[in-house]
Amino acid sequence: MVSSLSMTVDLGGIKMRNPLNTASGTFGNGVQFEGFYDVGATLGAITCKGVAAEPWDGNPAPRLAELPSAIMNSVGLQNPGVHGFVGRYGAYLAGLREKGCQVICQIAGHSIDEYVRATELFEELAPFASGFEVNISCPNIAAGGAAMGATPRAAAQVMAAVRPHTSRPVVVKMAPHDVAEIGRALESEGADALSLINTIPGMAIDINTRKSRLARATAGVSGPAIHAIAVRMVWECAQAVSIPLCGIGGVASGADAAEMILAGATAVSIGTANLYDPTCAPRILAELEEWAEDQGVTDINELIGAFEC
Amino acid sequence: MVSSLSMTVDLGGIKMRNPLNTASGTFGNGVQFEGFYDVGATLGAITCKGVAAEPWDGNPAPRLAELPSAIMNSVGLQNPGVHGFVGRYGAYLAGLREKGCQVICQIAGHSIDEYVRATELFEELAPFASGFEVNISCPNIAAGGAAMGATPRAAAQVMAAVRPHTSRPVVVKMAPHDVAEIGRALESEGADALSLINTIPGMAIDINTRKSRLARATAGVSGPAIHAIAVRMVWECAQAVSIPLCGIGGVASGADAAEMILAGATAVSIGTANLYDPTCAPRILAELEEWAEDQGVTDINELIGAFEC
Amino acid sequence: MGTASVAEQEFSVLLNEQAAEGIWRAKIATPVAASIASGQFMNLRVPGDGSHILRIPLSFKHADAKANTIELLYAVVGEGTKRLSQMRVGGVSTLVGPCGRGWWLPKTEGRALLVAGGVGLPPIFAAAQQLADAGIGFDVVVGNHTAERHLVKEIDELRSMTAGEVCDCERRVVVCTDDGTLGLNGFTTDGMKELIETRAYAQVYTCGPNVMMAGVAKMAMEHGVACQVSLERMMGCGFGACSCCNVALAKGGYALCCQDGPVFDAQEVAW
Amino acid sequence: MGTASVAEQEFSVLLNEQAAEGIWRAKIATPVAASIASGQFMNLRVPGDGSHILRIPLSFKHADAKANTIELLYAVVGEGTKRLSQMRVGGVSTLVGPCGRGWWLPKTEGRALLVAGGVGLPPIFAAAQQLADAGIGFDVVVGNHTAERHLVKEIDELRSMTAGEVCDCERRVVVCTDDGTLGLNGFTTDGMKELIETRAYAQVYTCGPNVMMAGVAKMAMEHGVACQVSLERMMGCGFGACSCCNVALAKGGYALCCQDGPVFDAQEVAW
Repeated sequence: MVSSLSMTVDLGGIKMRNPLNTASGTFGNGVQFEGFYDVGATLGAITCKGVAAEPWDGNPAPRLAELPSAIMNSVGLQNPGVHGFVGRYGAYLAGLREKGCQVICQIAGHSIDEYVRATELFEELAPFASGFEVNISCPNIAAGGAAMGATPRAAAQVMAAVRPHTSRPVVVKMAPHDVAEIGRALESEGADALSLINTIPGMAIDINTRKSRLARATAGVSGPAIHAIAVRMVWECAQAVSIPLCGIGGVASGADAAEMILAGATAVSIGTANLYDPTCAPRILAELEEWAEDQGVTDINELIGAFEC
Repeated sequence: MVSSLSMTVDLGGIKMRNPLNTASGTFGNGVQFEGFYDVGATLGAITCKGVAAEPWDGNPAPRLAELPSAIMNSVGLQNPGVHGFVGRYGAYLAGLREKGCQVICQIAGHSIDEYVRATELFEELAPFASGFEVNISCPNIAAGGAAMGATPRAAAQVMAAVRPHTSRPVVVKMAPHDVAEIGRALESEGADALSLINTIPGMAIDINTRKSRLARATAGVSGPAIHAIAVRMVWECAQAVSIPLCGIGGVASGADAAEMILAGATAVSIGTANLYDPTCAPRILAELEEWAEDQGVTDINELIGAFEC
Repeated sequence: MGTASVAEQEFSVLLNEQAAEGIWRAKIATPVAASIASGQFMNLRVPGDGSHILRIPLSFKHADAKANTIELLYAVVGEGTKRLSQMRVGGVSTLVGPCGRGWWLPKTEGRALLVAGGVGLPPIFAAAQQLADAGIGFDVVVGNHTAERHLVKEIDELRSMTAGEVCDCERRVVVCTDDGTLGLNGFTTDGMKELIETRAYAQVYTCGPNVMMAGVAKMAMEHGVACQVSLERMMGCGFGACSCCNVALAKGGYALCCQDGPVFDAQEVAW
Repeated sequence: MGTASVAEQEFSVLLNEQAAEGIWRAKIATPVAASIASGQFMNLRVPGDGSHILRIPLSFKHADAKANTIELLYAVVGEGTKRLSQMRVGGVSTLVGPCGRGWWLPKTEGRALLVAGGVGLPPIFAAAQQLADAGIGFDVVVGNHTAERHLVKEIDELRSMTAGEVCDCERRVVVCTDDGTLGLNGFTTDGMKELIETRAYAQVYTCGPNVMMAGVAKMAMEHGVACQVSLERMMGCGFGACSCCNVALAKGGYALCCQDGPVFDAQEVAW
């Protein structure tokens, strides 16, 4: 019966064969999952790891701690820079496009100038990119990152600066706070879509050493533990903006993805679950299709924002 | 060796024999735990369920859902009003004071006038109250609640209005956002201490009915899942204010409590763990004392904010 | 405060086996057996999965105060009861109890009518024992979707239960199934109807799905018979600490299922 | 991408028993046995506790490609390895593998020196097998805090391991303990010192606590001997997706333990 169901969605101009996307930083750049399933034939889109104009080393070790039903990371956008990224992964990612899987390249920066520079380089070097995700919410870098998305004004400035430099769809990755207000500001500056939420800053202290269990004082919490919080923020944001949303946060099952869609998400990214359950995406997609059919719709779009309050 | 260790702390004028407190709404009014341990002889303080000037029915059922390493509730401050509260629990709570356990009465309201009215009634009818906790962060009531604590200005208005009506210590229960900014505003209006965090708003959707799994669209997430987030907010708030803090959020062990203290909490409240592990408080206290001794201090106060960044 | 005596007790599994389709029968050893009353419940911690933090509230079929054992019947419906069904004989954990307010004996002279739907049987079985011990006659209606769900052992025990009972007239135990695969083809209210219209009762006791209890309570009131209902709610604590298990009252406002119930006078409840 | 071949495979437990103080010996049946190379690792999902979402990365002692079995040795240190130690024979779950880059054979002619500390023994054992199969002679230093931690069975196997080896000179297996309760009273570096000063080696292989490997690498370099180290990191995925298991490099920047390692040339690592 799947044949009678349309799963295609439009994430601000990025036409996806189904709503499944991947959260940046939890999926490598796709190739790491080819041994688990055919990425290009399965997903609606992948969002690559954040890349800056120049290479970044990322943060010192340790970068990871386990928490109840969650993990906490402080990778800090380790990346080879746009040139290095395109050189290593460009051919593979172009192949994903040919298979019908959209490729969203994530743009990182420490300053507005760096965001703009990275955008310019991607425009020049990444013809395979279906669109871009501007990460203004990484909690793990000193300058830029979350600071750039902390207020509606700061977020709008980044979006306004990046917008003129690409005609491809621009998604903005939002921090887990004030999503209605910041979402409206980003929409008004021309964002084509919003993705939320990024990890929630947390702290884990080694009570014997009195120091952080990670190299940095704070790090980003992700996983099933934050799913309900993420669904609520997607719902709040959906009430505030008219551009499509990509729901992210602790999605580990078709039911989790369905909650995001009902709350107002057009697309849904699988994040932390990719790490501990790397074959989950095909299963989640099948569960999502089964749910949509049980709901008696012929088009998944009928279920976006269909939560009954 | 416990004899050589001083565990007494001062939460803004509330002198506690040890840092352990209870999170409002997770401990009834103490008497429900007398079958588990001697409350008055064990805890530093208890914080009673939120009470308004007049009785509140609270929210319809269902009020509870289980989440990964967490629960979500939308009780909505069901309470018998100050008169009913004092009549039912006054004698018991006065007995706790005699045993050396401080009693913090929580003040709820839908408006500034209601907060003031409840404060006046408590002043008049509750001589057993060691101090008050003003709840400006309940996510589960339509008017008042979180709305009253959503911005520094709104929070400050409530504090400014309540302050003249009592000379007893006033603690303010904060919502899980902008804790530095709002904390500073509350301190400037005369708050004696701050308690954080209240539950984090979340959503759980029944994907078959498309409706919330609870009677309200959103509800408050609590439990181990939010502990690391709470520790981070306590640390952020501690950097911003000079008044003492009571750390709340997913504390289920002595190590969890120790993290709160290292992050800057003077007192620590046990919340959701009281519900599923009702005998946990004496164990947590013993673990906390053991940790303090392992750290080689003679006074628990030496460890408050001792996190090394 | 009736709840002030709720304590945490150890329990160990003596028996844990399937009793019917989706229904398990267990026997545990625990000190709470000495103090728990008919219609009260326990809140069990099932070890294993730290991601599920809540305990599992369970009513019981029979408590043996001398042997310190309690017989349980439970439906494997969610993750928690599934884990409980996997506990091995000898497995130990803790429970909180005795919780709540149980059944009370009829306030007037006369016979009792017990109506159990699905896994509402355990507390009804406890009520039957309580009545038998008090020498009060009773009839029983037991309903299920289909024959495979019926607890044949318990139904036989209900038929033969005699302890102390003064048999004023022959006991009737009516079994019904929604699909007619066993006994009367119909709902428990159908079985109840012919009994309440042909025999005089001083009290109705019922436990089962909410919609069924609403129908039973309505019929009891129409016949002017007092009715006690044992309600089920998801619970955060089981002893009145969190106010999560609210029950809407006819007079307005809410009671707490774990503290004011689980047994209520049907007239108090807003159906 | 070497990691592109990492797959998820089923495994079933054939053996799972204590081997020494805090150390367990297990044997699992899994298809990955046919493709995993010496020094690579697997990331095991241990079922039971949903609150612990990460898998458990484990190196291995021996893989039998024909029988599709893998022998493991692991220390019960945290909650995950404790749950693993409780898996019963016949228990099934999944693993991700083969992960990372394993040992390579010496690039120059000559003998190898293997230095294992504590639970660093499994990958060292796999290296010994690899060398023996290649006909390369080797000596071994095995160190532990105390005698109770020593894996007597494996040490005997290291002494007798001969498969294909051309015995150019008698193999020496030096056992040491920090407390002197068995063999040489000292650290593995003490045992290594007398060997490396009396015999010529083309390659040192080491696995153990980070501080020990740093000492072994330093001593190897001082003697101009190439050194491979098998590093351990907490891992989010095990196949290069999350970049959480970073290893600081001597040239600056980071490599990923799960993808670029776990085996590194000691000179590449910033000690």
